[in-house]
Amino acid sequence: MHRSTWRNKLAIGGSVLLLLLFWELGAQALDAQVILPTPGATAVSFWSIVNSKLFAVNIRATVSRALQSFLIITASGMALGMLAGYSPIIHSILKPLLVVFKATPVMSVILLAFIWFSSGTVPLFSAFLMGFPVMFIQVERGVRQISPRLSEMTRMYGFTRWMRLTHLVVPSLMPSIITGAKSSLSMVWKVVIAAEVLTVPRYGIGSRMQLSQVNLETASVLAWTLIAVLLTACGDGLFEIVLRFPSWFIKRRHARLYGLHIRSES
Amino acid sequence: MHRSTWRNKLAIGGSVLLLLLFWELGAQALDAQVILPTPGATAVSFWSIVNSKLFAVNIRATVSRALQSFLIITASGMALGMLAGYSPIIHSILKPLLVVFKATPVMSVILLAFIWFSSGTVPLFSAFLMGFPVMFIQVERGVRQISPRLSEMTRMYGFTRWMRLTHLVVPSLMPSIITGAKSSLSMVWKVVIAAEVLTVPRYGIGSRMQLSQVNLETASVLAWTLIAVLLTACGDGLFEIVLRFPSWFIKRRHARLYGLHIRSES
Amino acid sequence: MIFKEISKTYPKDDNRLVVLKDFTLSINPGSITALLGPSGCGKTTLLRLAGGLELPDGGSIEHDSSESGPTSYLFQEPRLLPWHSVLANVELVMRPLIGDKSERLKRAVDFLEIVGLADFLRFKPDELSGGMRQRVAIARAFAFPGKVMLLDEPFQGLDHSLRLSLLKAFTELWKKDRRTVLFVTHDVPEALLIADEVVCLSHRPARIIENFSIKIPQEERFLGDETLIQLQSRVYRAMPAYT
Amino acid sequence: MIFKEISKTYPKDDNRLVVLKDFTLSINPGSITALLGPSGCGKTTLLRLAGGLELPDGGSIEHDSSESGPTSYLFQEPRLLPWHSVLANVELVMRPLIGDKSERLKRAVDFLEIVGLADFLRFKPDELSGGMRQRVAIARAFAFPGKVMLLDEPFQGLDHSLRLSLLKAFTELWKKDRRTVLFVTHDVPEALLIADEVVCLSHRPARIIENFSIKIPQEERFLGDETLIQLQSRVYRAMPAYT
Amino acid sequence: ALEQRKVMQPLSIRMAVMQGPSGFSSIGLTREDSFIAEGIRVELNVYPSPAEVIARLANGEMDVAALPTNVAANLYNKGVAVKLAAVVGEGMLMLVSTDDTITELGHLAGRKISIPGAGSTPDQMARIITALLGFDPDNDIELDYSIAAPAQLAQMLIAGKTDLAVLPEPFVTVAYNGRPGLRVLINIQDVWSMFTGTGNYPMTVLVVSDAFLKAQPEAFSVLMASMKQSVEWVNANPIEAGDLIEKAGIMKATLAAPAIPRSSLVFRTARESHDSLQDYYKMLFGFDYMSIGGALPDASFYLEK
Ligand SMILES: Nc1ncnc2c1ncn2[C@@H]1O[C@H](COP(=O)(O)OP(=O)(O)OP(=O)(O)O)[C@@H](O)[C@H]1O
Ligand SMILES: Nc1ncnc2c1ncn2[C@@H]1O[C@H](COP(=O)(O)OP(=O)(O)OP(=O)(O)O)[C@@H](O)[C@H]1O
Ligand SMILES: [Mg+2]
Ligand SMILES: [Mg+2]
Repeated sequence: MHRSTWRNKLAIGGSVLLLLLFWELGAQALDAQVILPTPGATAVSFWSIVNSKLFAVNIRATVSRALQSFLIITASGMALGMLAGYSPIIHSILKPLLVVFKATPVMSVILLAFIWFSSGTVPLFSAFLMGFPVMFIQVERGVRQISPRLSEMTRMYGFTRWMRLTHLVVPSLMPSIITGAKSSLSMVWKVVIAAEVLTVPRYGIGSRMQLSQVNLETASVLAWTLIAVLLTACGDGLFEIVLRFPSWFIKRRHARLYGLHIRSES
Repeated sequence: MHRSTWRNKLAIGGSVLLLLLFWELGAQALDAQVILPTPGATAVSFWSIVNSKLFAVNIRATVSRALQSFLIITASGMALGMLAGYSPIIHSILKPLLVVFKATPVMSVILLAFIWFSSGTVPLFSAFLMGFPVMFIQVERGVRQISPRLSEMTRMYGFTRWMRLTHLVVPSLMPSIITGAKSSLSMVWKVVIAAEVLTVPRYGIGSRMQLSQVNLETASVLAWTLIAVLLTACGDGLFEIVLRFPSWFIKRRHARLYGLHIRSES
Repeated sequence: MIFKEISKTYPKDDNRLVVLKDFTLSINPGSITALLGPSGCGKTTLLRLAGGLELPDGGSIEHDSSESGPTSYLFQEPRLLPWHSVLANVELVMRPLIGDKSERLKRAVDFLEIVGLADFLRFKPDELSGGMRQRVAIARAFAFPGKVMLLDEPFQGLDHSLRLSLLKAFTELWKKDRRTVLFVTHDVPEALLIADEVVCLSHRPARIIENFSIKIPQEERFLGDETLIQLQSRVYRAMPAYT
Repeated sequence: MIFKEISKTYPKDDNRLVVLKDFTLSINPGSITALLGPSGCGKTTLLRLAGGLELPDGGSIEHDSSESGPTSYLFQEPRLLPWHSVLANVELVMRPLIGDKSERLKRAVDFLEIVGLADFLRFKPDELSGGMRQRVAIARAFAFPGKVMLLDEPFQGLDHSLRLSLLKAFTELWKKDRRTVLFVTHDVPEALLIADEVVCLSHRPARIIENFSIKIPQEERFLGDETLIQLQSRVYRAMPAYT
Repeated sequence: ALEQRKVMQPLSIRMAVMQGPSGFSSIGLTREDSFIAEGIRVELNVYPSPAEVIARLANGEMDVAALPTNVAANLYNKGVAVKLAAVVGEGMLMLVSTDDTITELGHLAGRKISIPGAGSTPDQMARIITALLGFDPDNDIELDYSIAAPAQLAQMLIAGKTDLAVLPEPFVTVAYNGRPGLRVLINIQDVWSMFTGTGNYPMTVLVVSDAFLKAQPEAFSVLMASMKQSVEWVNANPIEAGDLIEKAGIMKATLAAPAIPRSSLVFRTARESHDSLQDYYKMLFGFDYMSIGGALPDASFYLEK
């Protein structure tokens, strides 16, 4: 599990370099700055964007949209997924809803979305439409896979509903939830930006992309793409750190709960 | 596990009716056919679409795109996910690629996609961009969760690579693969249709939607949406049937392999 | 606890597996009963039925009034929560019944000391040896204040001296409240040392072959005892041979 | 097989757990060695080291030329593939070594008959009782033509007569090829019935307390034998008490 | 009392335009801090697509909007209470090519022509014109809609990845600046005039919701007057207009300003352009009646002023 040894870091670096190399070669082969600018031109554009005064505002707008939809997806997916995993009836009730969710392109509801939400919330809405099924399916499967032996044990020992939830269900679901969260996070970024491109709210990475595009500034489009990629990478990193937090938290709690008692005992 | 009892069927039916009711009420409250036509108007439109002579061609185009990207996603996600799950180095090499995949909006690469692929393949391409990370993350997690005890056992008993794959890895991954496939299938439909809306290939559900949309025929847009929903439901059903197939197949094979021998033995 | 004409069949595709058929056994409330029987005869199934984890296909199980309430069940496998420490695993099951946390902790630590795991309170189940996991499960079942105890091969995988000392600890604990205990074992001396009643079961479908009552109080028994040696050979003779 | 000054420590956060320290033991090729020892002393760790599943922190393990090749390992838990039938579980492990399918199947069925599971060939592990699962694992380990056999509490969870008959079957099988066998058990009579050498281990970190050689050929031993009874009491006395 | 209210809270006319050249005409309204008269202000909203404009118009969130001519009729036919007030933009579509080998019309047969946006005015005009020129638009030539944004299409032309396209101004100018080899094969307006015998066709119209018309008739008159001035001002001052266009988020000044003279910005009231509108609608009705909502709009659609 030594994932961050120097060999792995080298591999990551090498792979990034390789990507850049491909880009450079591709740009040179295409030889059309309007379509695919070189990494160098993009870097220049990147730098001027980062230094522009509305940079932070745009980033904040997109990040807050992505974060909000991610939280909504995670919370609703977990809650409904657990319910559906446990109760076949709820599963049946939610099934048609899920099919509708799976298949309804934002396009079809975009007129409604425009009316019901402001253009800043349409990205949120479409991210939800896209990400919810992933989280839901994940959690529902997770619930079905909870060890029947352990759940028999908790039943036998008369665990309350709350204890079952906190000591059996949630720990068992953790891997599923994490995978679901990772997958839906991977989507949310892209969908939010795509919807911003579509609806062009006042601030947002997608809005900037759309405007750069209209103005034929391909280097700027790519620079914003790069920014999105970096944001995603940061998001992933942060996510990993947050994931490490609970175990640290549990350890602390454990120490508080049991640590002292034991010492005073013996 | 009696998921198809009459109570569940009732629940499904009730939930569908409820959805329709909400739709009807919403349409009446809005009172604007351009924005949200009533279910009745949509049904009329649905009927005329189904009876039009190019209906089958459009459906076939979208279904074949969805199916192709689904297959590509499943195959590549499984292969790369397994590799990354086993080898930290490959994980590290693929990591930057995955981040790029996660964050690059189709918007940024659509010109390139158009140059490299024909307009009919852009939907395929965007579905891949969207669905691959989901499958990949899923399978990679699945590999990490393979029981270390069982894998120790296979090592001890000198299983060949191929045996390990077929008798330990694939069966262990089955739930992950199924969840991944379900999630990515849920996405593929939507992304393919969305990309069709964007690029308007000659045939396709999304192309029809786009044309209906520009002509302000919202009833027709919703009718096509309904068709997409029904297709998705059919797809899900088919998927469930396909899932049942392997166990049936294994049973047959088992009977062939062991059944006769045993009888001739005893 | 009275098993009345219990029958249980596992449906396995075409060929049905009859595990119990008209099985009748009455167990005195407040006594220890040992179930002996060949592997796969239906002992675990009997315990599961007694614990309400499974419903009989026919017949009924009657409980004495002293036996109503929670049940301590020692499963054939340890069934520990892998994400909790040894201490938390034992403490957790007492939560619904004992409100005071410090009392629960004290009780958990006491029982873990009895099974010799005082140094391993913070370990996770995966960091223990097989026998140690079994001991955690024992501590959990013993610490849980159930009215009935159902123990499925409680001392499997433990060494001789540990087994003896746990048997001793168990009888001492039992004397305090004299709960109804039904336990499965493959070790005849073990059964003879603590059971009031030893029930020998046949091959599947399980029938009672013979029923030995032992009147000597548990604390006076020791394996060299003449009566026990005689009983032991009777039990061995009664036990169904491997076919 | 020779264990030479083996040491093994499990790092557990701050407090390190020394399981083996300068452990030395030499095992005659082609003999049966029984390991007896208290729960958690490091017996499974020893087997895992012998099987190459774990590497020692210090020291080395030397194998005789007759011992090079595949190893049959009976894990402390059954470790069956849950998606395969009993028959497939046993047949599968022989694939790398026995090319002919019908031979593999015949061998698998034979060994499953020995452990009394001829009627359960098509069952999945989850549909078996605990003892039956253990028997499938036994059949798998015995059917696998390994040069060395490492058995971790092979007969746990089985009833008395089944145990005796499996011990008999085992000695008969063993006499055919006389592989090196190292097995862990908590049952002293069992050790005495089949082992050429009985090794008593201390509490963790495991040291050898005493080493008993038994010269009587396996087929002539029975538990009433005077020598064995004497040996038995010596072993019991040598075994570390529960503290 | 009325005077007081005007001072305290100016009347805000909510107006929607789309990104791109259809928004050029209205930009003059934003000159003086968006005040077009004492106490009357225009709140100009720029949306990326007609869909959003339509949604807001149908929902009553907008009072006035600049829309493609066919969309206006379509909306009216779908029961949205709007009236066509004026034509603010005429045709400015070109069939352009980077392929020097195309020297006569016959060479177009079997070629792929890129169209920005299926069902858009460029699409309709391309179909009408190619049909007028004697092609079957479904079989003789291939119309490709993969690139919906005219800007992207200009990029593709500049990069030489596509060689035939129907483009509106200002993107023709943009593409020409990026690739001087670009030639205008067909000026679609000319072909239209040639075949129909009328002048240029109306491409962008101003629609007003009935509700607003009823509630604020005076304010609307002011708006119409200001609009007329706005178009004149934009045509006269492309550089200043370009800056305002960039500020409003419609397009970059460097792209918009040079193209303004060629963008056919006009202001003609509904009455003035009644005939050309009817000709245009008749033509569309004949080719694709769904694009105007399935029927020719009746007389009450045109605002009589
Ligand atoms: N993965 C691990 N992490 C930490 N400690 C471990 C781990 N595996 C084993 N141990 C410790 O090593 C010691 C010896 O374990 P081992 O499994 O060898 O015991 P054993 O002799 O086989 O006991 P038993 O008879 O109970 O199976 C135990 O104290 C155990 O806690
Ligand atoms: N879920 C199941 N599906 C099918 N058969 C089952 C199932 N559970 C148990 N059985 C069968 O029931 C029989 C009795 O099982 P049980 O677990 O009661 O045996 P046992 O007496 O506890 O044996 P052991 O001593 O080996 O644990 C076995 O033959 C087993 O195959
Ligand atoms: Mg059992
Ligand atoms: Mg062990």
